[in-house]
Amino acid sequence: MIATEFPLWATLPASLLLVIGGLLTVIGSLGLLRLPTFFARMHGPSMGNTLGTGCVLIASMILSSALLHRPVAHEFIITVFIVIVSPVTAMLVMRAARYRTRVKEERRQQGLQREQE
Amino acid sequence: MSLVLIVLLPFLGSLVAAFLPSNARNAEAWLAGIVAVTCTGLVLNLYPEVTSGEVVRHVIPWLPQFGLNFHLRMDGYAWLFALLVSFMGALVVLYARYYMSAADPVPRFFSFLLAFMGAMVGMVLSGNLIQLVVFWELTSLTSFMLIAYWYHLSEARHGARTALTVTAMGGLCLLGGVLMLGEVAGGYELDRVLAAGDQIRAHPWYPAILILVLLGALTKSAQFPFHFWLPHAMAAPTPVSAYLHSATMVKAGVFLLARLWPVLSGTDLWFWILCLAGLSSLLLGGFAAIFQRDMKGVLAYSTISHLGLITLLLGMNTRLALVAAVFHMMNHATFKASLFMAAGIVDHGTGTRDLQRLSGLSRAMPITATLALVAAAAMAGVPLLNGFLSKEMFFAETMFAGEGPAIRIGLPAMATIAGMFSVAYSLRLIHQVFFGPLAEDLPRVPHEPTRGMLLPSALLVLACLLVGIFPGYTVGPFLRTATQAILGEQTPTYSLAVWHGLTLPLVMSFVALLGGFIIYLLLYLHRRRSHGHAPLLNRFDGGRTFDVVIIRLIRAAGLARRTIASRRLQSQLLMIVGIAFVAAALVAWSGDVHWGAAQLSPVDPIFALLWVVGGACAIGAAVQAKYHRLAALIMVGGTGLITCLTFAWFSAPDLALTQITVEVVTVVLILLGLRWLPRRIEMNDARRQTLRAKARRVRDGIIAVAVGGGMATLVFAVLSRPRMVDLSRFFVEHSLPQAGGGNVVNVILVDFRAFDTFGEITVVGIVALTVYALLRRFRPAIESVGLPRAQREDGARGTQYVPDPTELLPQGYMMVPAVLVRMLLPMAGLISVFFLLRGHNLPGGGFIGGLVLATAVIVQYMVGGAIWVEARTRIQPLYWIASGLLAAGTAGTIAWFAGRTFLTSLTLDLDLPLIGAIHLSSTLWFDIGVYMLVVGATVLMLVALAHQSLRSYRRPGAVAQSTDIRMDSRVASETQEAH
Amino acid sequence: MMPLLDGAIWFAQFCFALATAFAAIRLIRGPGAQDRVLAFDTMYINGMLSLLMLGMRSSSTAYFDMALLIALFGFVGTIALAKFLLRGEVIEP
Amino acid sequence: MEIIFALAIGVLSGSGVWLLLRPRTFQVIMGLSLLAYAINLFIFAMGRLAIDRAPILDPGDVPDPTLYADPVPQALVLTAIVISFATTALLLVVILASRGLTGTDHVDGREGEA
Amino acid sequence: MRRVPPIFALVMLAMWLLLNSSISLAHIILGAVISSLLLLAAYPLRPLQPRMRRGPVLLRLAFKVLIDVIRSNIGVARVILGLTERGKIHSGFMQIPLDLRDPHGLSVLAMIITCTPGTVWVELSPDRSMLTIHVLDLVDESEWIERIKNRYERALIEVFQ
Amino acid sequence: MNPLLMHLPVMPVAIPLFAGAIMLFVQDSRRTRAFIAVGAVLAQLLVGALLLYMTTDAVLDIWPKGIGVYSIGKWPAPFGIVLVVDRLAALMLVLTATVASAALLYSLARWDRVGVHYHPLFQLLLMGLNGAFLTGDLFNLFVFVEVLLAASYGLLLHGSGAPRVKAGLHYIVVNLVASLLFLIGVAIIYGVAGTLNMADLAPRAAQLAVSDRGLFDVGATILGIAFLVKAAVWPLNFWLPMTYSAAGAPVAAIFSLLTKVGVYAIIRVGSLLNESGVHGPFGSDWLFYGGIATIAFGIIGMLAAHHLPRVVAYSVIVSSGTLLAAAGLDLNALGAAALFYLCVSVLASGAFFMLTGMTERARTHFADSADTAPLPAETYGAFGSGDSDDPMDTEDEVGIAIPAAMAFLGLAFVCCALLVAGLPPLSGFVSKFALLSAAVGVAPTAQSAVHSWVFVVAMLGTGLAAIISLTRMGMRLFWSVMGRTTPRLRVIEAAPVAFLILGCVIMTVVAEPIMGFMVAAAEGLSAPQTYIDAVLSADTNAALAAEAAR
Ligand code: NA
Ligand code: NA
Repeated sequence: MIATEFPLWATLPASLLLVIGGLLTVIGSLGLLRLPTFFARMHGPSMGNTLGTGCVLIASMILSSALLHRPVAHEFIITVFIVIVSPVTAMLVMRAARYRTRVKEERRQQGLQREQE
Repeated sequence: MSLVLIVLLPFLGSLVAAFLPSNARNAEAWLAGIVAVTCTGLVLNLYPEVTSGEVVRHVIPWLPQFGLNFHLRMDGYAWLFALLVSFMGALVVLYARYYMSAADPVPRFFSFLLAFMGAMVGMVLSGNLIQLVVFWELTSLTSFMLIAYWYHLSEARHGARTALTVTAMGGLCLLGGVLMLGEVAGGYELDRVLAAGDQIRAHPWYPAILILVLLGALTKSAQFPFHFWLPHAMAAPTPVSAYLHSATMVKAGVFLLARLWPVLSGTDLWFWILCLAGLSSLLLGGFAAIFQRDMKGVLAYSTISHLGLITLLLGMNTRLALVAAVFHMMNHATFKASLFMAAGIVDHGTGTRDLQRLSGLSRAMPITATLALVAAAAMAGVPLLNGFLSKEMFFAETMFAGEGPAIRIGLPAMATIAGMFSVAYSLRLIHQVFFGPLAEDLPRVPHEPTRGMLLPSALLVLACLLVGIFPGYTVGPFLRTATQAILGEQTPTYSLAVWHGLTLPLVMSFVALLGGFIIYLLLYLHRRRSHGHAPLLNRFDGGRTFDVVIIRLIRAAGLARRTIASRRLQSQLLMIVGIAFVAAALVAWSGDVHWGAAQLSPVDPIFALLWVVGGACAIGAAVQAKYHRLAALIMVGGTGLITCLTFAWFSAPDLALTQITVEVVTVVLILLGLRWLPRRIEMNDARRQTLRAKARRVRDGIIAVAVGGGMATLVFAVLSRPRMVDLSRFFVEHSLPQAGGGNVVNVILVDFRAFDTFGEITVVGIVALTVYALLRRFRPAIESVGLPRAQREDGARGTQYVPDPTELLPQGYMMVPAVLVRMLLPMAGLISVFFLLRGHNLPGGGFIGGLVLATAVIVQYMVGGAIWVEARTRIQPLYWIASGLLAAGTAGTIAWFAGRTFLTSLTLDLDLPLIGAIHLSSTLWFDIGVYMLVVGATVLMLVALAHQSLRSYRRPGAVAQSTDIRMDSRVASETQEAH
Repeated sequence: MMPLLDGAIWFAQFCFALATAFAAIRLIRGPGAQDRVLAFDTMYINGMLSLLMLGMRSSSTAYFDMALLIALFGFVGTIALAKFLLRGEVIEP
Repeated sequence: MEIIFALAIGVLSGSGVWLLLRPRTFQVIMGLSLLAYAINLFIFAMGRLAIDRAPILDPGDVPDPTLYADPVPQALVLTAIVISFATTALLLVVILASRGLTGTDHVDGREGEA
Repeated sequence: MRRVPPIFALVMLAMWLLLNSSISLAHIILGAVISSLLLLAAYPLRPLQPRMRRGPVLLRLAFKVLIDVIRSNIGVARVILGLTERGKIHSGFMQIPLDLRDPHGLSVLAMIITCTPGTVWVELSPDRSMLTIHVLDLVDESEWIERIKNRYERALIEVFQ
Repeated sequence: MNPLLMHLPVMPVAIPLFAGAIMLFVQDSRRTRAFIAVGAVLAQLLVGALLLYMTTDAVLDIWPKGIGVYSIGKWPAPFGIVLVVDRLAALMLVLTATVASAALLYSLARWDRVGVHYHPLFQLLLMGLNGAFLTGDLFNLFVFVEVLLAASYGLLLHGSGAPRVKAGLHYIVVNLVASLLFLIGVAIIYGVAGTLNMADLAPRAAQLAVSDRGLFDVGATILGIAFLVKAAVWPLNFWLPMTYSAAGAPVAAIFSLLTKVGVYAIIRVGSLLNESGVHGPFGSDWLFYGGIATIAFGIIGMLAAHHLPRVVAYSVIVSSGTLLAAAGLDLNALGAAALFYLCVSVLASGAFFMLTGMTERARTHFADSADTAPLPAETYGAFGSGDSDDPMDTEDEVGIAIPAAMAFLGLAFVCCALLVAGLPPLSGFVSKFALLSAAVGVAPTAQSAVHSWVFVVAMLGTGLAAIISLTRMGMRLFWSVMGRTTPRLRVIEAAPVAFLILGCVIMTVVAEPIMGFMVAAAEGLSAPQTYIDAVLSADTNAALAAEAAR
């Protein structure tokens, strides 16, 4: 599969990080399915966002550096972007969800009132 | 040369006439008269040549590739007709000068009259059958205009239309026939065709040729069953009727039949068709003429009858009959034109042409009465007038027309009966108009017309008399020249004498005279008050049938249009998809498409899993798109992501990059649009439950599955075949050394096939301009004009929220996102420049870079709001687009200055101190053009959509009042000032 | 030692594909629009990780750019969707 | 892999065609989007499938075309993606205009049968 | 006069060099030119510039956050996989009073909270004094308040205010 | 070669591009925009004429075989994109520029002001058209077709309003689907034959393995269907009448060229594929059947239509059908006539659409006479209602003097009607005659003599239908009882119509050299080896070798 030979110092930590990253991410996404409410589900994917991605990026840095025989760190930019960007998404999605559940609840209660009258 | 003049002069005259002032009655008449007289003179001048048997010609090459030359050819027969047309034209012009009212806009009249004359002469002189058809159709067109001269009258319009439709249809048939004739004869030249008679008659196409040519001739000559247009054409001004509908145009059909007589005649088919058509016209026309109320109606039906007589003669397949036919053509022209003129004089003098109202006019207008009497007598076939002579010949010919008792006895009998009709209607015409007590209640007081109006009629009557009394001296030589031109050596001997002894034809003539008198007497006694319709025939009104046919045709066409075409988009798409599928399937099936033999790669379960996701998203989108648009959009986005991964998987990084950026922008774009598509409420729609709706869904489902299967099959068929490497070999080999780029895909885009990219960015630019233009006139759906429900319900930024361009950060929940997203802007800019600059060697390029920058700008709009952003910066997307196009264009043209072709890449290697070697290429300039255009176009489209919200902001609560928005930041600055 | 790295890469990639599938299930099932938006965002992140894995598999740095773009712009779609849910329009006046 | 690729295109085009034949404008635009994916993958497939062979050359590489994925279909797909992006944008705006002017989101501008 | 914090320009330049994986002079010059042009062009849309002091504090904070992220990842994984002792989790909203007012500081706090699985930033009151967060495994509110105020907010106030 | 002459083939693309781009910078000055637009169009006309001249035998020293090949970039033919100027392409360029200059001038009267960006879109449409006619590459053809379609969307929607938007929606969706088919076809052809160059396609298709033939044919078929949608063949043309009648008059006029792009592509690709023995849908019986069905549909539509723009739109369908049927019958024999017909029909429908713009205004001027007239002419007599027993009605037998404006409109209408119906004396008849003559000529030799006769009957039928329909329309427009106010006729609107009609007149008068050119162009189509050789052996190969040597 991989044409290039990597030195051991790169292979071992990279493999470990990849396995951890993969597991964290898949567990996080599993949370999307398993957790009961939307607000609880919000927490699942952030596992993949943070540590999962971090592991993979570090693994990538190690492997690229080994490949090119010099330190490669451009994966760091991805980390920066993810860190900057994820609060924006989280805040807006959260707020939208709050608004929608509130409205839904209000409607439900209006409906109940109307039924009572 | 004079031949050309004869044809050309009338057309020139027509052109001049059209530009004369509308009240220049005299100038017009002088012009037309001079033209007609000159033509007559020119024709007469050619008599010596023609009578010696010579054929005068003039050939101008025109379309030799198709054997088509402008060929004027005058032999004796053509000469006779040319004379008829031009001389009669001169008389009619004189007559018309006095007939047309001073208030009539005569330029149009004389212009078309002259054009008609030219067309008629051209037709007669055509030495080429196609050219003949051209002039033939021209006579139809000019006669259409002349009939409709008084187009404010509904009969005029209707009559003109009927005439045109029938005769033009005949003309088309004639064209078809002539084309076949030319094919068989090996050319369209009349001489060639005339020489190929035997060949043509023996050819298997002969019946078709004959029928087509006869359709042309019979419609033009108003023969049964196409006769009906002629009476309707009487709505034309009387000079027109006299000229076209008696003397010239209706003769075109029989003229042609005689012209082609040596080629087409002599067969049974010819005999039967022409005899039946001619006889029917002869009898029916005569019969119907008896009962008309309108003077011109009588004359029109009489014309049908007389033309029937000529047709019948032509159909008899004997040479003497042909001579008689040609003779009667001349005679009929003289007396009928004269009668029309008389009818016009009566109409003019009294204000009516109604036979029942008119009476005793011989007291008021004796000269007219005399002239009409003589002409009518000629029409009735009274001895010592020209009509008598040709009718005598006709009677004689009927007896030898064919074998068998039915024909031998029947035909003469019929001819005699027709003669009776002729006598009867002539008698009626004269008696009811000119005899009896003078009518009192006429619209005008009857009076004799001016001499100018009488003169033409008088000349014609004189001709009737002269020919009738001295046929051998007057018409004899001309007739001989004419018939010799047709029959050549085989011209029969005949004698033109008033007295041939007491022959059977003479007896028939007298029987006809007597019988006609009796018929009129009976009619006069019993049916004084005619309704203008002939008994028995009333139900078979050709004109009405024609109208019904036309209307039925139009209705049927409407019905057919609705049946075979749909204006529904779904049907159209179904057609396209279905036909493409069926056609491809048929070809595949007949071409035996099967899998190739290339080795397949092993399945990777991860990839399979990804496409389970992608497929599920696609199907989910298909299911949800009607009521849950947002869900469908998200699912389509999911499919797009998987597509992007697939590109990346199979070694297409540029594609993956482009796909993902386009994907994001598309989602934003459609979301911007969803704001203006009001929600669809899912309800238990009864219409969805009907059997038809269900059937349709099943059908569409089957089609969808079939198309999907077909596409999969095609893809697999290709994938299982070995790859074609020729093109990629060239690109891979030349990419680095000669184009200077390592990323072959990008090199293809900006160098090898830069022209594609050139077009592609133009498309993007065009679309942006269109979107912008369309949104300027955007009228949103009423339900969506107000603030979105979410904003009304969510108190955080209430309905009265006013964006403040001076505030540094948005208040409330948007504050933190604004801080972060604004921080991202320069970084995104950096990334976009990065992609732009490195595209040539690694994935990237102007398009991706441009989309990155555009997206970064759009996100600023999302967090800051349109007004805030535009108050702080002026983005001029249009200029970006224009600059992008110009940059790409100049990158192309710059090569010209190096003597290279468009879009050839030029490179410049600089070695700068400190920095080192710098490699500049015109492809980078090109890519910068792409970049700028994409930035401009994307921003323009998205922002133009976003700007639609300004209307609800500017008029909170207002409904559908705003009509226009302005694009640039002027809006923002205005609102800024307003606060 | 190569099989180890190969296996790790394959495993991680499989995990990301599976995670994508989980997200897709949530995307299709809903029930709320917010669930779909969240799932969409998750799919993008997982997609980015998959791309990085492809890059590692082929020892190519070309895939890094795609991951970069998703990191930078994957969120744009999400916040547009969220804003649409929240405000009824993506770009307000 | 080929069979999965083919099936993927089949599913995309099937869903796209189904949506294309629906009466609502939004369904049509979604259908066209799906079809565009399908067609892009289709064109791409004409260069056959190649893993780890991105057509990106380094100066030292042997320019052997069989070592690289076919770049031609990739370039064609790029053009096609861009064009379909542009036309989707235009269609969207026309759909909005049509909804506003006709009062319905039916593709024919008037409510037909379901 | 427009003033862009030099630190931001340096970040941009670093990013450019990272992207191009090169520290050649040509790239430094090019990167500097492009970065400054972009920063100038983007300035109108970024009217509020951060004021930062005491960079090292930020580094220490980053290290602390990294530890917290790893810990909470494990915690959330256990919750998802159903490995918690209680079996049923109890998640909910809670409010934290804040002293931090600077938008950039608040942004960094938002990043931290978002990046830590188990907590989500929900809402900041309009006067920026009260933060609502959602916690997946909400056992003891005061513990969370303590953690955010002491571990994160204090350092952020030091840097940004 | 003279450098100006050398770059001439790319000018028809470059000029409108630059004109369009520059116009975007001068948004405020309508005058400047108009000036640039007119200049650009005239320049294109000039360039087109020069190119046409260069393809003729008159100047053998420039392009030896009358085929100019211009490579874009320095890449030789099967690899790079080349522009090929043969007689057919040059003819289409001149035709485009002619109609465009008329339409542009016409639109300056008022039509360009009902929306924004008319002129840039117009120029870019021309760029698309010219590029489509010039390119020698299948995918590049797709791109330029997209350019012209995109611009046509913009121009169709120019001015907005419900009818245009409704029609535009259908038009866009249909064309998007057709474009997808186009892409599928091109892709399969590339996947199987490995080339995109049209000239290169012919030899490659001929050399295909038998097992690949079927798949190639599928690709060619799908491509052909895409072309047929653009060429508006029945039943893929339901969008056309609505679209063309909804567009503004000058836009519709220029649209009359668009269907011809589809026809052009079919003829071009068909000619090359025929050489290889692979037909697909090109040059086959199915093309003929489609053409005949299209003619029939056009006839029905013309008869059924109640508005003049629709009638003209259906006449465009008829002309498309005629061309396809002619191509399907026997392109070698009918080619010259078909090309002549193509030119005439484009000029005629262009003039007619523009005329429609003026008469529609006249109609409103005359208080909607046609609609409020008590009885349409065609009902006269049929149901006894309009038929008067008394022929001596005291209606005024004094004619109506026609104002000059109406006279012009009427005359122009008659000319257009004659052209469309193929009646003498204008070139409509010449083209129809040439087609019929050729069709009759092949009847005895072709194995499908029936086809010839069907074609002849269809052609004659179109003439009849046009007469019936257009007299109805003309009488409604010009002869209804109407007020005596005269519509204001603007020279800038009248002149273009007259210009196009004059073009048709010229084609009648000097038919010989024009037909000679058509014959040569058709010969080029029936013997495409010259084209193939010219493209594949263009001296760009030498240029590349020189480049490599440096
Ligand atoms: Na968190
Ligand atoms: Na978190």
